[in-house]
Amino acid sequence: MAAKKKPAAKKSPVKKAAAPKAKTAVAKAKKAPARKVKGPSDKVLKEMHLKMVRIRRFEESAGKMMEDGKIPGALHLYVGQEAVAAGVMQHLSNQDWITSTHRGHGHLVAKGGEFKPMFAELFGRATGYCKGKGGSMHISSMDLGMLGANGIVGGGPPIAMGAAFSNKFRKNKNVSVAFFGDGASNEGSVHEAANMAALYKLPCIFVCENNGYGEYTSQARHQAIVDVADRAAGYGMPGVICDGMDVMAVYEAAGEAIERARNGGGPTLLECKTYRYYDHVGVRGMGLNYRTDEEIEAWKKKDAIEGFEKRLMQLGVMTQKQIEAVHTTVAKDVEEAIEYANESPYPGPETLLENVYNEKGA
Amino acid sequence: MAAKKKPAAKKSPVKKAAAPKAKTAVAKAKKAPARKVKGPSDKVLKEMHLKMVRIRRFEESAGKMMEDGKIPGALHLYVGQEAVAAGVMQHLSNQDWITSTHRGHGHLVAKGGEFKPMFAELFGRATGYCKGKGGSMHISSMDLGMLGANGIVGGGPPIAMGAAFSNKFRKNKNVSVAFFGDGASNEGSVHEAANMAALYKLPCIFVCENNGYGEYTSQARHQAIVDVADRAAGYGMPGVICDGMDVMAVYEAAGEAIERARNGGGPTLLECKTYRYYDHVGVRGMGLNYRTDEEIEAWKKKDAIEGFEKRLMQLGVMTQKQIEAVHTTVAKDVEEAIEYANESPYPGPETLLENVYNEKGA
Amino acid sequence: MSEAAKPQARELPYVMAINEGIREVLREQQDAFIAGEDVAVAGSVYGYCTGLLDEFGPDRVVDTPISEKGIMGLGVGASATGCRPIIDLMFMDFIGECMDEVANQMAKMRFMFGGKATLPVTVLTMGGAGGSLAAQHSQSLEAWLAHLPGMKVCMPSDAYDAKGMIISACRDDNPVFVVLNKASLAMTMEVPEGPYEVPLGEACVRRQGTNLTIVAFGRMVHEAMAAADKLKDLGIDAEVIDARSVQPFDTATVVNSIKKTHRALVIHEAVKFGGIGGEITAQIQEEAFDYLDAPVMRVAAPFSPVPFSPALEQVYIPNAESIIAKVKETLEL
Amino acid sequence: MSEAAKPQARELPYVMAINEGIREVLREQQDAFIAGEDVAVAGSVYGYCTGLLDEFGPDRVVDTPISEKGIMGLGVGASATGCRPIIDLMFMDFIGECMDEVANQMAKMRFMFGGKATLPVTVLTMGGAGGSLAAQHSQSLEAWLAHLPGMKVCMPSDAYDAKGMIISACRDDNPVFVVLNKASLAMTMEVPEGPYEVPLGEACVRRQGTNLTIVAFGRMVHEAMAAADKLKDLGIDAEVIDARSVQPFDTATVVNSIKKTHRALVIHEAVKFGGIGGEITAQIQEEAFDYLDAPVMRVAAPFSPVPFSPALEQVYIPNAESIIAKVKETLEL
Ligand SMILES: Cc1ncc(C[n+]2csc(CCOP(=O)(O)OP(=O)(O)O)c2C)c(N)n1
Ligand SMILES: Cc1ncc(C[n+]2csc(CCOP(=O)(O)OP(=O)(O)O)c2C)c(N)n1
Ligand SMILES: [Mg+2]
Ligand SMILES: [Mg+2]
Repeated sequence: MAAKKKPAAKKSPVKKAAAPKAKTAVAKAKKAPARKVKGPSDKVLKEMHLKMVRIRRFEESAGKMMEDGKIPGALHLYVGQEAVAAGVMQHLSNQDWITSTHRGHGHLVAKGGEFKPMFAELFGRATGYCKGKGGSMHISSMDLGMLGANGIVGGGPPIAMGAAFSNKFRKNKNVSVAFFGDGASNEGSVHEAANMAALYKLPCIFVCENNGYGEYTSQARHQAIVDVADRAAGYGMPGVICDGMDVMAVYEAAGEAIERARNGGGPTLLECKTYRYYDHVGVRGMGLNYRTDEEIEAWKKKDAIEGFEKRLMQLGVMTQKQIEAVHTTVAKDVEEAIEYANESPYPGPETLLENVYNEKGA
Repeated sequence: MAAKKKPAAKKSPVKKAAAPKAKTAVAKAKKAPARKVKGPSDKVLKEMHLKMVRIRRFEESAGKMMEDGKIPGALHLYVGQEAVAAGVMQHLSNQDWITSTHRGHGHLVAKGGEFKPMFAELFGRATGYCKGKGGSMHISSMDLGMLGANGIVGGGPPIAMGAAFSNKFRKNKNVSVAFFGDGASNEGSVHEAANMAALYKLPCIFVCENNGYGEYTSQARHQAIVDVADRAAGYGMPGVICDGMDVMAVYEAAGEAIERARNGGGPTLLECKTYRYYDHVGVRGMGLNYRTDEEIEAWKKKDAIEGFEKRLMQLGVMTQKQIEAVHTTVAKDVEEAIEYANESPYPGPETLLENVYNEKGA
Repeated sequence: MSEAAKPQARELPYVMAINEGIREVLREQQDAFIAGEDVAVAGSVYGYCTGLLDEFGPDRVVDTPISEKGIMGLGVGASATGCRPIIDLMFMDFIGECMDEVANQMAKMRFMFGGKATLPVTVLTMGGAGGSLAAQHSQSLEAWLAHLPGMKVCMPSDAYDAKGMIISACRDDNPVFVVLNKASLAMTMEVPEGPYEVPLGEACVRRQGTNLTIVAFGRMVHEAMAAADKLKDLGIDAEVIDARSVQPFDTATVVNSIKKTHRALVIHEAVKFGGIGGEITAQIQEEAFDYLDAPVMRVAAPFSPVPFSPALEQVYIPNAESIIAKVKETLEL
Repeated sequence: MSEAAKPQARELPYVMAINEGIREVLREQQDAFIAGEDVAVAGSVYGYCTGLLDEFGPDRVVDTPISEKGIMGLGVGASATGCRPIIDLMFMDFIGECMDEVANQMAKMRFMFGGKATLPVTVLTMGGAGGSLAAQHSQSLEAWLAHLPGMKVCMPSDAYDAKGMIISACRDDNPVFVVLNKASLAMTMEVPEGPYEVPLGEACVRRQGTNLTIVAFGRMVHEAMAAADKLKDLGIDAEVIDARSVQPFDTATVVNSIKKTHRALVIHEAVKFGGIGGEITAQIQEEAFDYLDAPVMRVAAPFSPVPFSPALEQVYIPNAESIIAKVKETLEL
């Protein structure tokens, strides 16, 4: 089911797809069967599926590696939210920029990130995307147009806005996408970036992944609104809501916003209602006091990958076997990458003072 | 003419009075004649008139004193916006808190500020409200519930929100009011304060004095919206617009918002469309390149004091003579205060390191 | 209660000493509350607010949105109007999000108002590296705060001081930052029950010595103590001073020590350049120049952001070994 | 172009030298633009952007909303993606509004990304007291910035350096803060036409002397020079060094001078405690301890916010007299 959205004129009320609300997920989980009307090509569908499976496998394995003591520091897993990254990134090339969050692996995988330098980075090795200096919270790839995960909640949007300014300045057709959470929407940085993007009509898409929580604080306890997209009108940009568990809904909503941005139509605030399966940080999921196990189970029933795979089969795009083959290949990729990371050297102490400044040869 | 306003439910579109927009001031300047339906008492009307005259006289004289070299530093005059301070402050007691802006004299005068310590402060004398340490941009009176002018644009709202938290915490019926400009509305601090006030249902009123400019940048060049009140829905609070040149409109709109706040109904964003007559800083008004002299003249036709005085006479509340007497008295007060300030001593160098910390006797 | 009259003590980790400090304050001060991200339902991400919500309820233990400017503004506004807020800033690194509220409002309001406002607000925050939390979750930025007239800044090195300094900070009528250290959370020691104060602005001689004075604060005190132990084996008898507060800084205690030892080493976790060690060094040589047999040396982090990889972080953070190496240099061994 | 090969020079005030610096950069770098509050239509509140909008148009001279976090984020994002932004932060005091973007993003991005991002962004900002602009519009906060690995910080003291350092900063491939001084805006001197560089990280000996070394930067250089002139009458021959950059800091030039003069005085406008003077002092005594005949002394602002009243501000800001007084103390006269 595709999202309803609206390239709204200023102040037009936000329009919503029949997206499940975090708190009423069970009630609204019933969905119409998938149709394929002037929708994405089979190729696109397969690519999005692959992206989602790659994210899921990467994250599940990263979680294990953390438990095995292979990954130090804080690990924020993206599991549950795969449809958002996959659906948005499907529209982007390496020339388009994104800024990510502390929960950034999924975005990088969807943007084309390779497992080897990703695991190597998480393991703190010299072969990582950031030579081991950044880790999970700063993983990035300039070559892929990925301006970094960010340890600062709300850190990304002003940077994405700046990248969009850059694109407009150079008069190219590239866009930038700022991913941020429901919790982050309360940071002043997001407000300032959104206002500036709307003022300058920048090719910048603000994708709010509303997973219902900022750490251990539910949305109802961090803001007095239900839809973050309601804030769009206050900036003079369209606000769109879509089902963030449905990659096709995300694909369609993001496609429209990105298309508009590429054609000089300015920014959009796209809110994707989604959910994270594991704890805020680390792998523990169930049995915690800030959300119920029932809520988790209810969301898992709408799992982005499972649901999509059923649909792909219904639509005749992929067979069960082909789907299994994807999982097998991805699992092998993950295994190889972990081995690679494991065998990679740690950065030598002499590298510590490198890359602080950009001087000749530094 | 009283403002139309709406203690809006969440997401209800903002309702507007027939307030003049900055850019269409001339076209919309025609107003219905004043009526007095269950309106404010004569006493209230007279008090508001007195407040406005006091502000105007204070500011005009401060401008002169600055030109005479008596007032050092930056002076941001409130002339033109008197109706906002008078209409809002009419509802407040010394137990209610306000935070002000860089353009803060008007707020302090309306809150009960006395001319002598005000001029003394502006002159940098030891007898000033802040012992000469604060000056125009930090003038304040804790006794009057005035938490200071603020040199930081957007500095006030988080503090007002904190004061409102304090009131709610102590379970009293006092409110706090944050004054801020259209330019300030783009600061992240305002966003964060508004969200928190709505979340906690704090007795906090956000009064946006939209005078169409942040320094030399018109509203159209600093945000892609026309009404700052449009942002209220994004916080889950009512947004109200009123004619900031009409003290009765402000009085009514502010009264409703303040009443709601006192009774546990939470915050309101009240936008007052207004105008400043002089330059952003200092006294120069006309002949500058960022706005036209015609625009200024058009707004002056709707002058808050002149218009109100006509109305007071129409309504039989005051005679021409009584009005003139007010002006005369206020002018005398100003003169005396200037003399007082002029004769007041400068703070001695030994006071420099006092009041940095609150230690026994400091 | 004076520091001398210590009530019943038990072994307590630093994290629970923080908890007790906050708890004592909330018990004794009815105008006090604690507000911050995930302090209530989650009991803080470090766990030091565990049980507070149950004991004091949601009016006094307040979860906030992720809005550091708002949170710090809450502390300013509420403290100026009669409350005694404890504001929790989860990581010291996030201070960039609210530096205006800290520096331009909280620290200056009293002065700007000619002494007519009083802001009894305490900010708890967590600094320090060591857990591979990388460049934005590991910083030691006390130098920024100590440079701010109107602000007090203390950095308790152990559980006893953490509890006592939180209580002192909250009883103080000024804005006080209590900078905690995340790598110390599990360190245990005897901590008295009930309220007690550790005075702000007073250093503490942790170890008497005659050959040189090591000045440290926060977690570095333990590295300094470990270094001193090892130095003993080399025949070097180091005096270790825990500065405890960096603003105000107890220059007298440090200078008196150096008048005895004639040599000094200043240690901190922050990067050396522009760190508070420069200030301490400058003060030492201003006041004890004629007593110094060697330059005051500093051991601090090198001039780079905090690296993620444990391989790099390990060489980044000053430790007993790097202290010993510098001592040898100072003593020209 | 080397500093030696100076083209045609005319008398120019500091404010117009800034203007020329920006202008040269916008002329030579097509990827450069300037963005900030009121830089375009108003030509900046200081007037140093006068005429830029006319010459370069609204795409390259950009008025922004009052959104310092947004503006600084614009600088980060645009510089990382191929532009060379000049970001105007109207008053240095406002850095609290965007310290996260400055400290956690701009300064660290390159390092966190393992060297794969390059951020050629220059921030112009205005520091300093003297105009009764009070506590939130008068600060000197360079110590905060200099403590940030990844950031360069320069503080041109005169018109020649202002123009040259802006050009150097904009040609540099790192984030650079150019901290200007509002009390110097009207100071005139000969400034060459056309582009030239004043190298970052290099101090300049403004006056040769033998009795002591005065290290200053920004506007304090002029107070130091005035003091040196008067000291001459007292028979004291002071060498005056304009540090020009505080990050990186040219320790060598300072230390070499002190090896000759054996005495040093460090001056800055910021409050003394935690100011960069502590760092400079620490470095001097680390590297030239055996050459020092007296402690390195500092002249800086007292520990209070900047007061409004001219009567107080006057005693607050270091000047030639307070420098002379301290010199006499240092020389035990
Ligand atoms: C400025 C800042 N404040 C607080 C934090 C601590 N923190 C990390 S993630 C997080 C929650 C973010 O919530 P949200 O934006 O909804 O993203 P989600 O974790 O749900 O993906 C918080 C509070 C931080 N990293 N940065
Ligand atoms: C944080 C900050 N940014 C910029 C400024 C400079 N400044 C002072 S007043 C002003 C304009 C404010 O506009 P607005 O909020 O509309 O208030 P108005 O002046 O119109 O009353 C600006 C940009 C400041 N003082 N503080
Ligand atoms: Mg979330
Ligand atoms: Mg305005």
